[in-house]
Amino acid sequence: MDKQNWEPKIVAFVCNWCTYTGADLAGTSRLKYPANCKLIRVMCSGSIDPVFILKAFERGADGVLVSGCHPNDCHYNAGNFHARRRWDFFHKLLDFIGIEKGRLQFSWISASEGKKFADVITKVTEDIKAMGQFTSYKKMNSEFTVDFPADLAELEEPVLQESFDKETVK
Amino acid sequence: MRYGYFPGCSLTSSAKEYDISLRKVTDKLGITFEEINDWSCCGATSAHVTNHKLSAALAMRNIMLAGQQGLDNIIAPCAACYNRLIISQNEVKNHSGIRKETEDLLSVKFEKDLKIINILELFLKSGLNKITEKRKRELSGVKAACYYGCLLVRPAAITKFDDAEQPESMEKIVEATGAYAVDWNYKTECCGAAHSISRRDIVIDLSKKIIDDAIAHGANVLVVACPMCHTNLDMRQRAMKRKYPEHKNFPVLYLTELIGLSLGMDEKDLGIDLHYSNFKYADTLMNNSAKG
Amino acid sequence: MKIGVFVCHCGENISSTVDCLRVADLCKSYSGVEYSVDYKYMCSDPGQKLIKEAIHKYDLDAIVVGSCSPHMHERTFRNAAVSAGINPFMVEIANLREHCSWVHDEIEASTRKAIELMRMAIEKVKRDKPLTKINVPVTKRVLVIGGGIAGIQAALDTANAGYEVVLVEKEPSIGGHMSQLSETFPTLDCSQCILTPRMVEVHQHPRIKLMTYSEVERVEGFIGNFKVTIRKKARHINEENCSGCGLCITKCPIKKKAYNSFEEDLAFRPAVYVPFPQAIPNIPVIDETVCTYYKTGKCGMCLKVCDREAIDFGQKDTIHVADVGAIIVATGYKLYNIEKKSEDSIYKGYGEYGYGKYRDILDGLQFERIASASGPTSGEIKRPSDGRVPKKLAFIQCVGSRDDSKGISYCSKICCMYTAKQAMLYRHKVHDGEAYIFYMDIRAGGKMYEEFVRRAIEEDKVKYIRGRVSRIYEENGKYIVKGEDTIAGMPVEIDADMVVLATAMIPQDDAGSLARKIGIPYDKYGFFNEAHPKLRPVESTTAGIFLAGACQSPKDIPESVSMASAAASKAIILFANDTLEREPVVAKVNEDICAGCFYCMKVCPFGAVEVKDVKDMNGIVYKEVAYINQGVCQGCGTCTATCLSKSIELAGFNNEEIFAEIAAL
Amino acid sequence: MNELIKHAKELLEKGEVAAVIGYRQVSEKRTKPVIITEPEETRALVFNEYCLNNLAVYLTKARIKLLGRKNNKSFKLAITAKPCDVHSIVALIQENQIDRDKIHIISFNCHGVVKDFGFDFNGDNLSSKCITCETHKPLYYDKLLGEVKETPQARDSALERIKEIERMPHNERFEFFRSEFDKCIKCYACRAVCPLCYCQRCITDKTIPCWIETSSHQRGNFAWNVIRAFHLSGRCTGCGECDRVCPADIPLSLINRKMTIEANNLFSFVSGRSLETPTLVGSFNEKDNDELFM
Amino acid sequence: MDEKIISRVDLMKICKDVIDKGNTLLTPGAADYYVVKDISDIILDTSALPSKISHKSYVFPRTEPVLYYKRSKNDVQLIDINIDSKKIVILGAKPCDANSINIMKHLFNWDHSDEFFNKRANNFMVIGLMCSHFDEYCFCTSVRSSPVSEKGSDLFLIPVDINNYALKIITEKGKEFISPYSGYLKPGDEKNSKLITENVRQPEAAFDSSEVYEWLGENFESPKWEGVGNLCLSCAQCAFVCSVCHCFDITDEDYSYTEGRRMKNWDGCQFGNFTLHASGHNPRDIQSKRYRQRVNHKFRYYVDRFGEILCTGCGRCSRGCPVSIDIKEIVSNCNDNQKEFLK
Repeated sequence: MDKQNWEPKIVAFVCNWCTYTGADLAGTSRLKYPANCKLIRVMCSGSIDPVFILKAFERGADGVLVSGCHPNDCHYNAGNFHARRRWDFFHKLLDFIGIEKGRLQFSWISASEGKKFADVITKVTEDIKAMGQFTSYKKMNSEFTVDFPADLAELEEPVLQESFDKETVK
Repeated sequence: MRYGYFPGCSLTSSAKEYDISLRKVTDKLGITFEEINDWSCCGATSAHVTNHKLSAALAMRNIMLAGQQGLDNIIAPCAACYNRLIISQNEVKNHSGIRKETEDLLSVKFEKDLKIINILELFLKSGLNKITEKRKRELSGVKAACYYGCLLVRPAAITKFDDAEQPESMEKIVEATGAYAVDWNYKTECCGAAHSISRRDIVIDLSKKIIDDAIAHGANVLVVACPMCHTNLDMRQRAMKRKYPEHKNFPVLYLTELIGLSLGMDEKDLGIDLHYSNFKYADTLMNNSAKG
Repeated sequence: MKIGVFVCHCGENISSTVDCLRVADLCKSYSGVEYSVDYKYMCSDPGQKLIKEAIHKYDLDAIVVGSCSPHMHERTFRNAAVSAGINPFMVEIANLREHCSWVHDEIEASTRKAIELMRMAIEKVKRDKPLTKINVPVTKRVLVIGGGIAGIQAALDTANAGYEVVLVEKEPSIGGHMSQLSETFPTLDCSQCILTPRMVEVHQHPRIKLMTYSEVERVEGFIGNFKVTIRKKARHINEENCSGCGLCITKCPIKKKAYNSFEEDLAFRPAVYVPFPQAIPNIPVIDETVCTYYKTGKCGMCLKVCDREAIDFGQKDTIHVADVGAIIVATGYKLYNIEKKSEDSIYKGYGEYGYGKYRDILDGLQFERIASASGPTSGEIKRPSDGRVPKKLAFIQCVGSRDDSKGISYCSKICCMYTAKQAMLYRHKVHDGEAYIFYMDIRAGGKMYEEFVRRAIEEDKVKYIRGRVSRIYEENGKYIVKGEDTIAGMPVEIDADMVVLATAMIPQDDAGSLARKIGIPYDKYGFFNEAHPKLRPVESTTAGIFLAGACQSPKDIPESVSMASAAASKAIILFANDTLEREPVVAKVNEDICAGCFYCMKVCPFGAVEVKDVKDMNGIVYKEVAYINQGVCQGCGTCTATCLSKSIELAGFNNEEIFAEIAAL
Repeated sequence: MNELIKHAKELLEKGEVAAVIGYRQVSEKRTKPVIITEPEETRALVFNEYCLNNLAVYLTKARIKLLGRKNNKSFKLAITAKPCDVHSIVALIQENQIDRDKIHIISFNCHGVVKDFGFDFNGDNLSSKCITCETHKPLYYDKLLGEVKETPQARDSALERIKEIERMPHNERFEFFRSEFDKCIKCYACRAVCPLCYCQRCITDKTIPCWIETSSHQRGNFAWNVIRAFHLSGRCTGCGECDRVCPADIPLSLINRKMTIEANNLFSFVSGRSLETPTLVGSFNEKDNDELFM
Repeated sequence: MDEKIISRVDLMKICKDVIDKGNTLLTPGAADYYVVKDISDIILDTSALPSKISHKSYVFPRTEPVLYYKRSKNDVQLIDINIDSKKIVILGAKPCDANSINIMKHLFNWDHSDEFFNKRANNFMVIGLMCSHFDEYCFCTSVRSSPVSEKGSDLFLIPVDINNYALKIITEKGKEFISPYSGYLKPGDEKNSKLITENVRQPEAAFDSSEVYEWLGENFESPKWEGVGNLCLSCAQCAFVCSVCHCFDITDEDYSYTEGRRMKNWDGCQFGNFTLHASGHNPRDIQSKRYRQRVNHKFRYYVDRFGEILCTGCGRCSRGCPVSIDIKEIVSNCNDNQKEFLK
């Protein structure tokens, strides 16, 4: 897909109790934010494994957001503290091996921070848009991939064929 | 660990004996320090009530110099200097605005975090058992009232040293010299401080109360660690006597002088003869000890 | 697997920006989707009927509903699925309203996102496994730790609801601090008069097993199934034989070797004693540390005078085990002893107030004893030092409390009231006496509280001085209280005959070690933490353990009592069913591959991870693995992410499901 | 090394240990691990600058643990360990893999080892972990042998390399590591020699769902090396064995070293240095760095 | 056999031509066989040790897709793989390495002919180079080979002086390859090169492979395996650097939620889960059994089946082993009960 039509693909791993509920509040408050980010709900930010992030990149995500309850507000008391340590490390590691900080972002969003949720999603989306496609990772992904004949794709996704192109960078 | 030494103005003039005895005593105890090159006034009592910026800059200049000299600690024997240095350092550390202002003023960047220590901390951390080991003179008859004054351990939130209301560190040092520290009530009361010249009447009353309480609790000497306190308590005794004829001369010693005496040093060497009230300290105290 | 997809319009809430028809149509093309439909109101009765019918008609195994947030209607759709015969955990919700239609304007973009959200849910539901709720049996017995007013109330409420109670008190008698008080604010009724009947009720209650002079040693298990080990300390008195006649006490020759802790050390007690005359149970204790028999092997006066052969010098501590389903912790408080100073403790002490040095400087509880009719002075206000009636009395509030520089930042809450009460009692008893109160603020929130304080000021002429006291010292038999009157802006000095310090309420010394034993968190002071400061104030974060009274934070009597009743009702709610139903979202260890590093144990906030031995065919333990107690696990999944070998899975959110969601992005 | 042989022999003769895990010389500048169960065999034991292997890895192997169980009784295992290998042992004790009471640590005053077999022992050929080593005397041991000798001075080129990489822009860094990881043939020698890779089944072998692709294409190699580095973050004791054995010469210890530095910066923690300090993973501090989070 | 003389300069010209025609030219380096981009990089050193990793991956890649799939609602679409037919010329192959494709070929053409392998093998053009150096781990002479063995080479080079090589044309394929370049060739003298090869220092045979074969047959349960089993750490470095180890694993990888590929990856018999059954049973559950399998496979089973030893004696596995297990030491000591350390 050409650069101008490119829309970033962002995934957010969020905890059930704070950020997911905060996102619900953003909805009930009818706050608007870009539609690029999809949420994956887990019970606690402590249960998000760094491999999830790599998997998301492997599946073509341009950016990832991890979000949970504020420190001391964890539904399970301490899950987010353990998460924080884990991400401190992982983020340093990714930075060292050349993945920019903006690709993987973190936030604490409480159930009452609907506005903050909308702001964070907007910011993350803009950051990723500014950084552009995650070409370096997608290059790795596209090693050993092929294009399937178009006829089958058409048969499969009748409605999506135009706007839902696969993004493979060769 | 390299100690830096900030004598401050008093120790070069009115409280020369404090400086003399400190150097003698630390030398004997094997504590070494370097005087900060080109040190200047800390701002003392006047700067921070007239110009805040100036007070921070004056204190920080000395801290900065010490840092540049490669020192890790600064000993400030004068309680007021100690107080100014540690408060300014704390202000600069916690207020980026003041920090920037002061840095601009001195055209430097504050990087090194030096620890400011007072005289009590110095002996408590690095000299207590040395004093006991090297003790030469019997001081068991000395009943000392340890007087801290207002500044030595305050404000507690910044100094983070001892209990501001009921300090006990000086007592520990005094006991290490073999003297007895009495339990008394006026150890943190004010002596009148900077009113020394302008409101002599206040000073005399306040200081008199302190001495009286010490006497009432059986003390035969007052031990201080602040040039200003010493001035008020020692120099003003003559005026006290004019106002309260029953007043009797009462000995007031710097902590370092007491330590020096316990280490067997001569009164003259310690500069005790520079005190206003003529008092044969060593004789009196030794006599007492012999009796007691 | 046959999946049914249901896309809700939510009136126009979703359909205004999401092309629901297109979403439903497209979902039909995904493998596994048997049936896909959109409908105006999926959560309505006809909507639910549509789902149920589709499940029957197409023989669906799982459903995906595209609708509002799962926090809204997940339960609704799960129930619908259950009534149509599908496991409730085979239902996934795609949040098309809060996370999509309401927050995006553009129809194309939100439709596209809606399709992706649906796809993620479909991929997840394919990996979902049917889960069944976990049933945990419940032992309908409660353990109450602490026999103060909170513990007494909790025990009585639970017992009166028909459940058995084990009440453990470490002192020889129940009653706690309330039994020491003289009168209570704001009514000034006698504390013991209202407390004693309740103590007797506890003693006589058929369902309450009272264990005084006992301490909890260990707690194992989990909600509904705790196993508690209790150490019953040796009284050296045979409880069955003892009639409580008190002859041993009166004959004991050791009169002045031990301070009477009930009288706050203002009096002595014999080596054999009951703490106070109304003690429950009225059975004495022999104090080994002072009794001559234990020192020399002689005396034995009590043995001689007791005609019921109740004295048993050889008695040893006994260990008792109780199975309980819930625990109510009501260990109360103690007063901050400001005399002691310790460098590393958060309690730094107030040496400048001379407490412990001068006998006439008292803390609040000591004054209660002096004012109490049953106290050492029989209720007359006298100086402990010389027995003179003090003509000038200074009270100092906030000693220890609300003082950051000395460690405690919180307000002890009751001091304003009890100081006013004590000053009032003093004025009632010593008519020509003057009472001064140094205060910071007067916090008299409560029914009739402010009126009470006004009464002290206006009717009883108690003089309130706003300011802190810097030092108290003795001068000619008087106590000079140096302070500041911040309203007048002047230093003040009061030459009082007696000083009463309202020292802070702090947790019991062993609060921390008890918390660790029973597995509940506590704050930096040692007060036990509630599960939620607003919505779950009487529950601890550990399921099945409840809190009552001042062990959670400083409290007065009515608050302690209401909290105790609330804790009791929590236990009663728990006991309303024979088994406990728990969400099956719990973690499970794959024992074959667990390497036994026990990082999971370290991160588990609930202590749900246990060590399990794996044995070979010969019964020899060849490795240790983690085992997660399903009754304790709350399903956060922190262990799953911490586990390096990925040997733990969280049911309902297992890694396969999450990976499928990521893949469907 | 007579003392070592004498001590090991004594242990075996007295039946205090069931086996001694040690080194034997195979050629002038090469040693290899040996597991000795008979007292006479102890004569092969050596300790010198060529004892590169971190023998702590053997303590995690089930079959070695089994040596310690004879006739239903359990015996200690003796291990000769360099001071740095003791760090690994400490980490393993903390992670519940071995019991301090079940091992007898024979350690040495160490002045460094060579970077690989066949090199002369001098500053140029010093193993990079020895350049910054601060524990020439072991922190924990049951028997201490060997004389104290000076460690040759050498430049810390690994740190310079890290600094150099940190100066690169992100895309260059990514390309650098991608091409380094691309060399990986997934022989898992790094995993095999690592004492802390004791999992019975590695995350990469977990296939449902597939965590890390086992194919050694760019993506699979990248994921494997990143996740391995992450799993060792805060746990790696810096023995450098993975780096030494990698047949593709991937600079693995560079990443491990970097993460060790970060662990120290962020949490003032170095793995394997104390039995009392709680492990980094599995503990937290409410005051941990919070800057990362919006 | 035909022998010519070719100067180094002319040989380089041929190399340049190979590269210019878009074919791959491989030559051994210290770590690996690498693709030559610039002919000035070519060294052709007879005294170099075998590279750390063999050239195996060019004929049998460490990972390769065997098919692509796409799932639709009720169907799966497949796409087959086309192996590209680029010629691969391997210049200066060690005599031990040169023979590896010939040895592996048996396995890949036994019951099923593996077109991936065969296509690549057919595209291979091996130009061997005499070897003049060995170390403690080399043992080609013990496995029916030698530093001057021409087995497996299509062309074979023997340096006769500083600037010239004797070029032996071994196979038809070699002849075909060299014929366009006949202008560069001068007639050679077989006697001359023979003198050189006869004087090359060769490692002494460390064991007799037929004795080893016998011993392995009789000592399946020998306690000696336990010793080495205790030492071996279960990595697969030995198998992965080996030029003839050929085990592989098949795994499916999705790269989108509908599309994916079936990959063929190297696998190693020393991995614990190599033989792990779905049932949970593992026939080679302990390391000693796995190591026994490795030695038996190389020196007995393969001989039984194909008459060849599955080993070229290059010594890579021993040189790289993290715990310095030396297969030569083990095999040569197996028959000797006096040797106490089979470790």
